[in-house]
Amino acid sequence: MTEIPVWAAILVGLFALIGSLLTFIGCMGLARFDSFYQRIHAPTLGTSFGAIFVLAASIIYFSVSGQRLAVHEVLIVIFVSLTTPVTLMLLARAALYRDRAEGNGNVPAAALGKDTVVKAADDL
Amino acid sequence: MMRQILPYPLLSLGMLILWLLLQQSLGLGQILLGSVVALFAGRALAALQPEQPRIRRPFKIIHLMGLVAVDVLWSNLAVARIVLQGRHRKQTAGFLLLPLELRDRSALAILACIITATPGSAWLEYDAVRGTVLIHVLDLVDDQEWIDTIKHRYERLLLEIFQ
Amino acid sequence: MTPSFLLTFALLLPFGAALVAALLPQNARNAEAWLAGTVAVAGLGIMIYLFPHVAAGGVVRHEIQWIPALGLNLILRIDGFSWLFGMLITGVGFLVVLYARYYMSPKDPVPRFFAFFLAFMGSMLGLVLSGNIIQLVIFWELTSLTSFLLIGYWFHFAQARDGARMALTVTGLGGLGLLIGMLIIGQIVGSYDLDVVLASGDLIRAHPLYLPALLLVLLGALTKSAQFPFHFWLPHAMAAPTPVSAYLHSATMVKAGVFLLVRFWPVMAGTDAWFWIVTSAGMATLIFGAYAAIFQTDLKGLLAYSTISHLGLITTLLGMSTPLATVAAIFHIANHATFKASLFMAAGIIDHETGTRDIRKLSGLFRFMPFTATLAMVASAAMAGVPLLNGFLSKEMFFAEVAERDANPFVNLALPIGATLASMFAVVYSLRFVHGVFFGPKPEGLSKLPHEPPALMRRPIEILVLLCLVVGIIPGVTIAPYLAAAVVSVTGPDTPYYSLSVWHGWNLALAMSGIALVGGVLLYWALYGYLAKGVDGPPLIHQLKGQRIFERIMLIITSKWARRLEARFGTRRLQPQLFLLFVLAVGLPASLLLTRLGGINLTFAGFDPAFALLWAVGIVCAVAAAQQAKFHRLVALVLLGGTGIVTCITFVWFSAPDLAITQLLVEIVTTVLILLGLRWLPKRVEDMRDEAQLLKARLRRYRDLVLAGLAGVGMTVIAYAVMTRQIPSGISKYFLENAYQLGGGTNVVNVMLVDFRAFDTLGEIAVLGIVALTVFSALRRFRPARESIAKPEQQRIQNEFDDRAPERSQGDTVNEYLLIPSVIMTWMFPVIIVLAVHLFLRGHDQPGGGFAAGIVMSIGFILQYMAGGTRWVEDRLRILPVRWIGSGLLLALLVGVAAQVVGYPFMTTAFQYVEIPYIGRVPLASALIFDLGVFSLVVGATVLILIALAHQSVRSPKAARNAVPIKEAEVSSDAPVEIR
Amino acid sequence: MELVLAIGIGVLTSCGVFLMLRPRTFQVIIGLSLLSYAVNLFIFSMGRLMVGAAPVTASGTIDPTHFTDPVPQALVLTAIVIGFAMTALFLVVMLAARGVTGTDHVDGREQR
Amino acid sequence: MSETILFWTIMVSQFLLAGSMIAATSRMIRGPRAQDRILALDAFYVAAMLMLVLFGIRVGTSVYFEAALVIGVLGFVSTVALAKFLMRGEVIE
Amino acid sequence: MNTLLDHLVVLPILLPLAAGALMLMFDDRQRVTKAFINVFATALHLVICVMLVVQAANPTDLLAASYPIGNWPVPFGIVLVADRLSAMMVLLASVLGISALVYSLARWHAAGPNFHTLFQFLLMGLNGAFLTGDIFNLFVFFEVMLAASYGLALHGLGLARIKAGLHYVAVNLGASFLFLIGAALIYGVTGTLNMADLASKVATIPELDRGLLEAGAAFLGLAFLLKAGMWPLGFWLPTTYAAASAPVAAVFAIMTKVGVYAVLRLSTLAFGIEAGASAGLGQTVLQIGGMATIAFGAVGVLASQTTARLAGYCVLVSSGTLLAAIGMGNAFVTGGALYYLVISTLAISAFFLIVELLERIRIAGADVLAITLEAYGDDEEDIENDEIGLAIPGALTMLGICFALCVLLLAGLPPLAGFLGKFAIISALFNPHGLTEAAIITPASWWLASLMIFSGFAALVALTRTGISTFWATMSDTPAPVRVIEIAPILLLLGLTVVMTVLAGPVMDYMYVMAENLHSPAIEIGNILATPLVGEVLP
Ligand code: NA
Ligand code: NA
Repeated sequence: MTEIPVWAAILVGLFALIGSLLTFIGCMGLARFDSFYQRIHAPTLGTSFGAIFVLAASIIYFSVSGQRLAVHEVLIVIFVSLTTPVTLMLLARAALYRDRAEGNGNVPAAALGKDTVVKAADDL
Repeated sequence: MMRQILPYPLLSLGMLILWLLLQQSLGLGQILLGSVVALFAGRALAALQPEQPRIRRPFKIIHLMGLVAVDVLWSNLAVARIVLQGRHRKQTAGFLLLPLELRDRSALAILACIITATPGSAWLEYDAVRGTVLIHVLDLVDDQEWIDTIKHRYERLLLEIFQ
Repeated sequence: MTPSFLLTFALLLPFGAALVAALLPQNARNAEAWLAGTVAVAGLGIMIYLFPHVAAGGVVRHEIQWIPALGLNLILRIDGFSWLFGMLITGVGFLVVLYARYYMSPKDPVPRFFAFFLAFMGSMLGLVLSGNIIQLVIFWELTSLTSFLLIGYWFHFAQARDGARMALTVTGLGGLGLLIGMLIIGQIVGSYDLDVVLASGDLIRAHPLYLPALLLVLLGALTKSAQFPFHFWLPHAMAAPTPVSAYLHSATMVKAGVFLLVRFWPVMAGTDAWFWIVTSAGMATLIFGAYAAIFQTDLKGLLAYSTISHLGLITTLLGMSTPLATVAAIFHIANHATFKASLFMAAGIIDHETGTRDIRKLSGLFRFMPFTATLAMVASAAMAGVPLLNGFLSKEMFFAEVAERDANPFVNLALPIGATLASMFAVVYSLRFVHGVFFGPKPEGLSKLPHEPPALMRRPIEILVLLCLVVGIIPGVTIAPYLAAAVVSVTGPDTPYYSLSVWHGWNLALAMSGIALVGGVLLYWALYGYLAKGVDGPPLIHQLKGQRIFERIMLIITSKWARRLEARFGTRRLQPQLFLLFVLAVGLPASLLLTRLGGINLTFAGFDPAFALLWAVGIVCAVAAAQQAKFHRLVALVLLGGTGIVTCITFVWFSAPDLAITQLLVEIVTTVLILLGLRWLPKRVEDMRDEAQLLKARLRRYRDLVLAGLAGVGMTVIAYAVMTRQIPSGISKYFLENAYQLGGGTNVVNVMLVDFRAFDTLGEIAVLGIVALTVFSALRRFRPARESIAKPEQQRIQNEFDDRAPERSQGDTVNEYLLIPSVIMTWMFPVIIVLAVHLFLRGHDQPGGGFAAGIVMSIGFILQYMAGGTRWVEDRLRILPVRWIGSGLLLALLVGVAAQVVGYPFMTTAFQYVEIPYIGRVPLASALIFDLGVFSLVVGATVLILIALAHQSVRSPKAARNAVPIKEAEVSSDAPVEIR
Repeated sequence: MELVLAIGIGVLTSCGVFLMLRPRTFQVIIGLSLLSYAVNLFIFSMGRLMVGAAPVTASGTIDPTHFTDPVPQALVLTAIVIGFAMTALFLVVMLAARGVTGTDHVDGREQR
Repeated sequence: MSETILFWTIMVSQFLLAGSMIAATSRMIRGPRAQDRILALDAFYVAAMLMLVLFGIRVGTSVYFEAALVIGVLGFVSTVALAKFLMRGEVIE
Repeated sequence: MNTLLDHLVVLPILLPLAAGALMLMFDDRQRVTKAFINVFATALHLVICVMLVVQAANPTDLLAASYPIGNWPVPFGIVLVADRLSAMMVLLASVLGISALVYSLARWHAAGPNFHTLFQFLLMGLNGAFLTGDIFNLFVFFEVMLAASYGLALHGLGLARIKAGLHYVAVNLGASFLFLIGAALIYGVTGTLNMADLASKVATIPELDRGLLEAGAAFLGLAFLLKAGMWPLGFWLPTTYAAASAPVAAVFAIMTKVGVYAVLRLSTLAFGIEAGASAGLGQTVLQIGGMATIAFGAVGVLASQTTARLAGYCVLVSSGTLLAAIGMGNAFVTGGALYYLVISTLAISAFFLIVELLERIRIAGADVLAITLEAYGDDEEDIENDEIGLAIPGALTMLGICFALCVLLLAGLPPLAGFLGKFAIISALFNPHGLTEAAIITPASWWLASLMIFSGFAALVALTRTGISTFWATMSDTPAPVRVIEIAPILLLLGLTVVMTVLAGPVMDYMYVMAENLHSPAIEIGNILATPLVGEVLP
């Protein structure tokens, strides 16, 4: 490990801690929330500022230790914020379909009528 | 001719930037190589014939990004608080049906990303016929506030950018 | 014309002629007979020519190099005894050929007959002329095989098939025993050379392995000579055409057994074991055969049992171990051959002329065929031991030998009585043969009117009967010198005096002869009534059907037991097989390690709680996946992903970035892959088993758990032990030190993959390509389970929903579902391409490389398939995965071959730093081209595998509709993209 | 660290072996995957564990003791690829068997 | 000094991320529905990615960056496939 | 290295790879082109292998011609070694290859896509496994061979093949894991992957690590023994081989020999007399396992209801005999075993080809498609009707003769080479120091000799049963639809056994020198480790 100035170390450590903590809280939410639609919000902590802080820590560390700007971490931020929504959207819509199909009353009905009842894919 | 070589100039530029970031270098060689790769990547995308987004005001994008960044940061803190409150908290989560004027698929995609990437709100289902979207909100105290935020802060900007 | 050349010629001639005979046309009866007859006569001539060389104990020997390293050279060796056999084989052979010319019907395929016959003759000659005991076994088995073919000649009769098989089984088994016996003798003596063996009698008899060797040799001899209790195959061999019987069961095949006994008499006889086994087997056979012969209703059956009995006589004589008994045995071998051959031929003529061999149907034939009858009567008399015929002489010698006083009182009494009794029986069956067939009233119900056969067909019998007479009357002039030569070669120069004269004065032997003759006549008279009733088979031992017992035993052992053993010690189920594999995989290493593992020092240096926590997660995921895999496939798959990520982090933790990247990418592709497959796995069926079965299943599960636990403990111990031991000074330093200098890259792992050990990589990509092709082939005619043919439930419901709603059309749901995500997924396509190029180009110096890039690229394609569906993508992109595979392999290969072209070994790489304007120093390594090949192959193979699976969804409705396999053409017309 | 990894390898092996002995083809394929993780980690561990010593050298002469052993890594890479190929193959054979036999039992028929 | 700061903060951070993974795993196992498990896997991926980034800082090298990047760019593919399987019963139509 | 001869060692791997890859560039509908390429490549391959054997037999040369792939020094790079044994195995593979290929052209090559490519890759895998001198590279080539064999075993599909294929794949995947574990463990203890280097290190390994090294060898051994079909690891074999299409099964005849080869190679090289405390490792396992395999194989031969399965069990008998013989650890026995190996492989291969024709006789007149339909359930076989070659007259006689020869060879009856092989082994068992030296016959030798005789007898009984019911009990008037290109390969294989019978002397000498070299490997180890490189590494 290359020696870096203390200010930088503090900054890196702090950012890393905040980022990890946010991610941790997000995952806590994932574990603690009662319904799927609530849980779906939890991981976004990690994918948004959880990731941003950790990656910022990385940028600072490598920029300071390598004496040149290391910003490729930005890519991760960009792509994570671009791709995570895709997963969540697809997943949420699938959950919606399944809940409707099974007649779980807690979800708004589809625009037109109700889907027929089907067995869940959990049984696969 | 130009369209054939460079079907998506903005995208290709983005790919060049991506390349340079990946190489962590601004050397001329890398720029040349990156341009070749970016051109190729653009052609590859062109083969898939996606809908062409028409971006009228690209610089508004930066505005939008700043807006989103701030919102996301606050949302992070809000959701973190909710998580930490645990079960003592009153259940406030709920669904929200949102009518949209936006029709451009790319614009809708960006809006979906913004809403979903923001902790506390999630894009669930888009009804293309009616132009409505179902959103789930973790802390749904006031429906209208959410509708306003989304419509005024994001949709308006996106409409400006794309249409 | 040296004797050794003639010997070789005599042996090769029949085999060569057999080949020629096989190639002659179907109806060439005369040509075949001429050929075979000429061969036999030539052989006979050679034998006669050679007599002076063997007359006074001389031996002619010719050695041909074959396998000197094994002590197995071809040695042709003839002495007086084998000369005698040579004469019998060729002489009787000639007569049988002559006979067969008339016997065989024009409808019979004669080429096969004469080819087998000649081959048999050659084998028999080879047997008696063998000067190497292994060679002897070779010809021994050849006689079994060729006789099998001869006995089964009329294979459309079930009897012929069964008889042939039984003969082969019994004699073949004996032959295998003989082989081991000979090997033991060879081991004792230190050579397989017969002359060496014959000179080592004392060594052999004194050796601890004498008894096993003896037993095995006797097994061979007794089975071949149809001695009790192996006698049963012989009567059933009578299903053969009569010439075959006449040849095999008089002069040759069955005589091979006694030939062997005589051949090894000098080295193995004389011990108690020999005496008891051989004599008792012989005596039992003698009496039993004679007794059984009386009650046969089939002429050939009678002769067969008579043959068994006479062989028993010879065996008994040999068992007695005295030189004089051996003389008698040799003499009887020759005598029996003459009269028995003639009798078989006579029986054949009777069969030929009347259409039956059944004594009960035959009678009074004398008036139709007086010549033949007379000949048969003389031969029968010889068989019965009537004076002035050759049979009498050797039988007298036999009686004289058994009458010798022995120390053992039982032997003293049993031998003479047994011999006389058997002789009496012989008189009875001979009488029955003569009286029953030739005398009495005219036969009734015959299919044709009997008459004398063609003169030439009778000629062989005439010659043989003449021999019986002249030998019987003037033995001293006719047989004596030849017998003497034979005897000397067996019993040695010190053979005691023996007399061949007809009259030896009044002695015990003569008395026994007298008793036998008179008693025989009386007994026949007494039995006449019973015999007239025509009951087939001997009374008292009627139930003892050797054949049936044999078939039964064979069925039980070779079929019932075999199947039971196969089921007991084998399995066709997968689980036990894997269980055994893992048992051994745990047990064998454990047996080597348990006591010798050495110290295990527990160390907690560098312990990291985060890492431990990480592995807690990994372990929980793995266990949960294992637990869920049965009923919750999707859950298991998700949990598997968790374990995969932990593995990936572990790689990073311990300095393996390349592994982490590859693991991660493969993980993604595998998930998609299994999901693609999951669509074709219908829901699990309910468990229909009852309590007991469930309990059994549970016990099996516990058993498997224990084994799995042990396997885990074993792996833990071994891995831990190695990880905490000193690093051996191995090859790794070289790679680290030279990767840059010699391989032109700083990423040592990548340099290893594309350079130091590129050969492994070449094989590895070949595997991937092969598997892709296999998957494609297997899926081209894929037949989904019935329940999965229809679209998945979700799609049906969603389509139904779309159909019901007035303003929607089918597919709207999925389109809406993917509307937004597919935009982003499509836009990721160029990003992924850039990432792939990035990983590819940096591979040599930094983590990445062709493989990782290839997988990234294929994930890019798959993502598009997921976003837009098969048709959407294939309307836009033209992917030819098989070509990608082919070009990848060819590219990788070309890099290797290029080195060869410039004189270096395959896969020698070259690299150079090139100064490119504006860009700088760039390393150009041929290994990069190799890596490009890897990239191309990986893209092709991965895409082919995944797309071939994905295509099943497009195909299946059609498959369900037509229920025909999808042919190539359909696949390509189906899909604009050509998946090959 | 070694102990943690060794136990991890052991547990993965146990799960893999247990699943491979199960009657359902899907269990077997998950077992194959778990076992393949275990084996890959095992091969990897044969080079001993070093943190922060990736075998990516500088371009000059180097001290080999500062880098972890690259050989097992090369072997694992090959093993991963082959493992992936074999998973794909087994999957397809499993599907084909499911199709023609009508059951997902490894023996092609339900055991009684 | 800075080394100590970094050592402890990174260590704690990694510990937190491992804790995140545990939380995600618990959801993966508890479910109750397939969508919950897939969601948890997605969160698991993100925590793993951040873990790799922190590891890069910890050992002071960016050779592990690409591994994190691969998760960032491609990690969503397997969860997308899972989600689509849930919705449509097959991954590629 | 400027002539083709210098690269002879690597050509048996390159040629099939090149041919296989080249064929991928053609459409699957261009089957004739592919067949042409395949035949040409396989024939060329045969020539190369003959040259390799000649080169290896040349006593003035080094014992082993080693070839440093990539011009990297041994033991760091991968080295190929062509000594007498590997050259012989490669030749054997190519003989089997050409005959199976010609046979397949009559109909089987059209039963599914990519037959020709997979066929070449199988050859590549086999040759690589025989030629490589590196443990991990051996694994890779095992996998190449197996991957191709999976594809070929499934070739033609149908219920029986798919069911058997599932087991075959699953069991062999298990074995592959063991192979990896073993190879890795050996590397972890010795730090090398090169077999010769390993052999030179075994004796000096620290005592503390010896258990681990031997455990590694045990893992490897299990993987090999499973391929060889040793009881109780070989239950998959008869089923798989019986289900496979005839030409495929005919080539598979040598796959078990790869396992035997690997066992022989590693046990003599690394655990021979020079292995110090580890000398003779695993011999007891080989002896007991081999004998159990013979016994089980013989029982299976008797119990088999179909001829194809019977043939599969013959493979087990052959494997068991070889393993037990190798387990004796005696050069004389090994020499005999090597002769037996060649003969039994040729015979079994020919037999697999005959089996299908026998089936055709049984239901002569009925179309072969109907047969396969019946045997493999409701599956349609899309074998196209483009049969090549002429149906021959007298086919039944020809088949009968071929079958009889096979019976002799498989039962080990005189006068053919099957007998000589067994005789050579048993004679060596009885006379471990040579025929003229007195010795005590060990119980193991007794057992093995008896089992060999017993198995021969079992084969005789079972095969006569089959032969009689096929050729004698069924009388069909319609001539069997057998083609020249189906009979010719059988005649080639059997003809070779006849040649080996007649020339048994020199052939046996070749084997004994081979066995001698195997059992005293010091020179060969030295030669491999001193493999010369070409100049300096390319600039
Ligand atoms: Na959100
Ligand atoms: Na509608």
